[in-house]
Amino acid sequence: MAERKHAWGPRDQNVLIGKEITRIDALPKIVGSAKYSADINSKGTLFAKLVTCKHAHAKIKKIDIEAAKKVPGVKAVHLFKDIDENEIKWDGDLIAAVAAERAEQAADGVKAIEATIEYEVLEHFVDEENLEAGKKAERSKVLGSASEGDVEAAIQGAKVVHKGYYGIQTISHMCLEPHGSHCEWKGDDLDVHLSTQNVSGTAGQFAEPLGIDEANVTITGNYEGGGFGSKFQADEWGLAAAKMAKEAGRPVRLMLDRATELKTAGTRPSGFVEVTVAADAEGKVVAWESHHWGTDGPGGGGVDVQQLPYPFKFPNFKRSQTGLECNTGPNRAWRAPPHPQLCAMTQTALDDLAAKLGMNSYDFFLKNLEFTLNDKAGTYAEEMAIAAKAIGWQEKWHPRGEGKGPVKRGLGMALHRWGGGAGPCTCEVKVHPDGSVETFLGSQDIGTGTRTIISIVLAETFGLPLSGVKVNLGSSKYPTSGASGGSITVGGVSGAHRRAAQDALWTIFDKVAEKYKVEADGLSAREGKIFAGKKEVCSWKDACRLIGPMPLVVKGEGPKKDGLTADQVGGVQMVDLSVDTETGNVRIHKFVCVQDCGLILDELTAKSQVLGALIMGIAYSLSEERIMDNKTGRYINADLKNYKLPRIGDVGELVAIMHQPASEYDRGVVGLGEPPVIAPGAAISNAVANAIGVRVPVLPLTPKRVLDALKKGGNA
Amino acid sequence: MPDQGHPTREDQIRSGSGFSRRDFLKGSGAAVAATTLAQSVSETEAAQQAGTKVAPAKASAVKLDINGKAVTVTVEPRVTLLDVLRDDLSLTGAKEVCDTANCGACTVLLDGKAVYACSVLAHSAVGKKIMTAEGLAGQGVDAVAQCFVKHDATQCGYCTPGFVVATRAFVAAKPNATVEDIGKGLGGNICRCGTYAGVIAAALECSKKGGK
Amino acid sequence: MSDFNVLQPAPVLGERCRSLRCKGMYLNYGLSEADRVAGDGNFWCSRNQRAFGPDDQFVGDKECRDAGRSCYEA
Amino acid sequence: MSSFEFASPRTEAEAVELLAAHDGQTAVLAGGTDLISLLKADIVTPQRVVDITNISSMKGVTSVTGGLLVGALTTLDEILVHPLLAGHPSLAHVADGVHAIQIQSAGTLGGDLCHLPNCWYFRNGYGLLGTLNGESLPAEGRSDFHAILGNQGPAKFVSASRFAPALIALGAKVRIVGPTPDQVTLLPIEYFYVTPKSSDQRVTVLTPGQLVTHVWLPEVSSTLASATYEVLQMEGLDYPLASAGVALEMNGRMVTEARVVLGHVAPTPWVSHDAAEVLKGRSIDEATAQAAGDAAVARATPLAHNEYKVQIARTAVKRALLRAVGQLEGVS
Repeated sequence: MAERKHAWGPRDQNVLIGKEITRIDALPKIVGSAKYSADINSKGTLFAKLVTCKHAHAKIKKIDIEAAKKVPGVKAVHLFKDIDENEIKWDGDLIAAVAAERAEQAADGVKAIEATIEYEVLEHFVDEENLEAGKKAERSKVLGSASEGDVEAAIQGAKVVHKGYYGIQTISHMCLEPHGSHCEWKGDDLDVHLSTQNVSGTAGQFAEPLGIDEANVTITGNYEGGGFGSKFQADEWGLAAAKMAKEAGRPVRLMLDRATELKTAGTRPSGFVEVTVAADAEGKVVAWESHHWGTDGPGGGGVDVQQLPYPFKFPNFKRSQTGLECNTGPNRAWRAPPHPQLCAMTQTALDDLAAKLGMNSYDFFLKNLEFTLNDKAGTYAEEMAIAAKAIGWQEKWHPRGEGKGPVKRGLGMALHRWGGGAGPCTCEVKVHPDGSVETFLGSQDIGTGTRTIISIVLAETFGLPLSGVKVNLGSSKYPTSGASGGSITVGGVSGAHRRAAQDALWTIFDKVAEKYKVEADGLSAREGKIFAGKKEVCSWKDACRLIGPMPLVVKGEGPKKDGLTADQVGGVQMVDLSVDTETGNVRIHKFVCVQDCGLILDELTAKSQVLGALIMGIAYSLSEERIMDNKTGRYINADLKNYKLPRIGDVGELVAIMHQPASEYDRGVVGLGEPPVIAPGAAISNAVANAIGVRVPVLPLTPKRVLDALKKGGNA
Repeated sequence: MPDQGHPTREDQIRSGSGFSRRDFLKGSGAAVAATTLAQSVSETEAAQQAGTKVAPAKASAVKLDINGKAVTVTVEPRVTLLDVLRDDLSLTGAKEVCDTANCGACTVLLDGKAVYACSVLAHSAVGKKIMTAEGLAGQGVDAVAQCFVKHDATQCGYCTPGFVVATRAFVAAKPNATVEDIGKGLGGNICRCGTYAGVIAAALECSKKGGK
Repeated sequence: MSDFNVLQPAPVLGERCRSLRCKGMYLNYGLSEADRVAGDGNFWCSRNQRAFGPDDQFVGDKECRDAGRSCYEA
Repeated sequence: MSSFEFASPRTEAEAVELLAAHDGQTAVLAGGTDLISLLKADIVTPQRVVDITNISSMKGVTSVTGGLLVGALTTLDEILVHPLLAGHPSLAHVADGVHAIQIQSAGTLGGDLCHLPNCWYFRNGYGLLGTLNGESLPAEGRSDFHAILGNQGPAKFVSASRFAPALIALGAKVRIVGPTPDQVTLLPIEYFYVTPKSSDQRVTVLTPGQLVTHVWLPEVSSTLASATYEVLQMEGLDYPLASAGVALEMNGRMVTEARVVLGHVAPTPWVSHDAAEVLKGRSIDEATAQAAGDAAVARATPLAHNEYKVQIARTAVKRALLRAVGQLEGVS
């Protein structure tokens, strides 16, 4: 027998893989029948609301949670803080929770508690962009420095030296389904519907602090309304729901309110930088020097700058960082951490250097591709050419600030990289004797199409229609699979399922070979049938009957170094936009992303990932930011009126070009969720600089920042 | 306030000065006419007066027409239609996201018009036909829903039912809509994952077909 | 499969507290050091599920290797 | 949200009677797009909410001697397409700028006129003037979206109404009934708004128990040109950074009378006599529109974080004027 090796089939023979397949769970979401954790409403469910602090830094001197218990309908109360020990460290920090028969009764309970609280208000610091103020307030700490080569000498010998200031503000994850859970005790067992990216990893996080066995906890997460890196943990409010459910002897649903979601459930750290960057006469960068600051919240850290300048390694560099400890909510991983900030703090400065050199940005970036990491220079060059054609770079590009009238047009570009290797996954594939197929795994579909791509892999492997396979995920009782973060899910689950399905198929082939007296090696499964070469041997159902009375169960695991999956992706983005210099408004006309990501399982959902990332990029580039008020210390725009997200009319024409030459297909599957969200900040900022001739230093580029920069003037 | 080219309101009212008396706009005699009209309106009303029941500040029964079915819930006047749908009736297609009439995730149809259910009191919805995302699916799969599937206009899906209901109302009101029309009409819905490109494609197709 | 351009070797620190958690632990479990695919600097305490430990001090990779903390457990 | 009684009357008189109860501790509910949020935040805490949406006399647009009577319950989508309002394009410009069918179908003209300020300090519980320990928060904190004109007193918020600038420019009046059903007032809309000097004062002249029932619009001549221009950051649902409503009486290409009213720049809609003065006797072109815009903001006194709004207000005036005479091109 020939060696049986796990592999993807030849590209031209795929029936489903690489085609535009609509997602299999679209309809339940569309008609509202898909149940999210926030929708769980089992009989007797109590609804919980939170008491949160409206001071940025305080001690609770007095609180009476019993006050809530006198309110009609209130069944359980939870205190988050040990009032003798715990300080309030940011606006929105949790104090207590109240569960009641009805939501409005819980709100009454919250008010009853609030009326009893006495605070000792302490001094706060929230001015994250202001390094000097941070030092003065003794809220700064030196986080370290690194260097290589001789920066001073390189700068001295350079043709052009550019010094600039750049920054990117803190944003919140702003998951539309807030963090939270529905907790229900059944005897000693705790059932948790959790809005999570980590179905397999959260049972223990409930069990340990609750003092129960992990085996008694079931986490269910069938649908999740957004996570973006912020939903890996049980969270203190998850424990509160479980405890209140125990106290009341009733199920409790506790989802964060919108303001608390923004303030407490995750932010992306801010980054500000002073850069000196130098190039030789050819336009090659010879030296980079930078000092960074910003905040990740109360920890006093900041953006992880180890990969700066991004994604380059220039011959000489030096960088240092100071962290600011702020009375702001803690950070959490945000889609592609920390690449978006690094890209925005690097490729803006490089583009300014290009302008100073008098070079077309395209030529400048092309010239410096040799310094990019991970051997991707060749791919970047191909992608730049494709993107330039799609956006009309050479026809439309002009030196900075040229253009008549109040509305000025500009082009900008940036590039990015990401790992995206396969994450750990175990699945159990069952082929039933009637030919039906299902799989079980403790993974989750966070909106990326996990169910769909698993279906594609199984159906393609078994030669079945998508309707012939069933995917069971979203329970911690299923085989353990990794959390969905870092773009590792698609590689993890597709590799494990291909392995399991091929193993199952080979078992079935052996039985078919024996029964029908054909060579097992020559068999293939397609169109619901088994073929020997081009000759039909039997139907899929006939073949599965040979399994016997019990299902064939095959375990799939990964990742493995068998070529099914790989890592390292890159991409290039170019944007064409207008800046209204009389209002400061930026309007996107066209935004092109050329993206490589190995073998693409579903072209439709892959493109959706890219398009969605561009929109999320437009959000943090143009409008979305946390606004901290120094006076009150509060996150003053923690609502959807003032935390401005792009609407459907704000995004312009978006173009996702999946760069998938044979060399990419042959690499195997690589994750895609994060990478395309990295470059928009720099690309958009560069396009604005190209349009108006002035660098707007800090993202997002709101009308205020654009007009302030125009007023200040100067050359970028 | 010192005069900044803007007399204080009190002064204007007291003296009757200000530009309102300038008659460059037609209708210098309008004040009289409108006063007459004002009286006639209130006289008509006086004739119509009928006793209106005041619902007390505690739970009372309200009968609602939801997706073609009559439903009675017992709730306080302060309870929103969204909370009734989600918490009392487990009709969770409408989602609570902003809770302040900004994001559209709770969009339902009220007498055929798209509204934010978070900003409608359940007591106000009496006598109106309420249609939720679940209701759209009632008579076979809705054309708008099919277009959303086709164009992959959903990712995490949390904004999706609200977007679908809003799109249903939009295409009914705006056949042959342009991308610009969509930007204006559907600007009341927020998607965080970034499905706008799919929604635009879906809305364009549905609108071309007149929402059929 | 190094994902990072690690230019600044991390100083050798003590052993992590057993209650320290981060996202990477749920992404990289079971993988060898060389196979790690993603991680981050977002930490929490498994005992109270907060960014501050039972001693009300910050939870972090450096902070939670300090055996002197009252809540530290090897 | 605290508990309250609820009533849904059929007539104006009934509504006014219902509103008079509880010493006027009552609230008027129309489209709900602002009030319900205020109730949820306990910023407004009435003992009774009166839902006026079933009062048929307050709906629709009717022609009356000397002008038009627009019911306070007329929704934005009706304003956008109503044939009787075709001569008032400045109103359709406003309705068209509200990029959300949900607000267009639920939001009413009366609701817009009575919309409370969007000031984030007010909405976060620091009172209408936004104070903490007696200090003005907008003065010392984040004033990004606050007033640049009329902000020398304690009020720093901006008037939230989107229709008021256009209506004031058109010479519209508001019809107010109450506190008893026989008390009817017709008030020019510029007098409807007041700048509170203390936190217990209001943003309009409405007293407890009063109801805005209609807006009266004077008949327009064929030589009147009107327009509104709102500067919106987002293409979708968003409140303007600044706006301008203008009405111009034209003699050929010459402006004989002008009214220029700015929105979202001061605690009340801001009538700019300075801008109007610049326009009188001139024809509208880029230069005169720019000059009027300059004049409108010449006395601006921006706060720490909102100097940019001076430029935005200037642009709103300029573009409203150009739009009124059909010369607004090349900008969205």
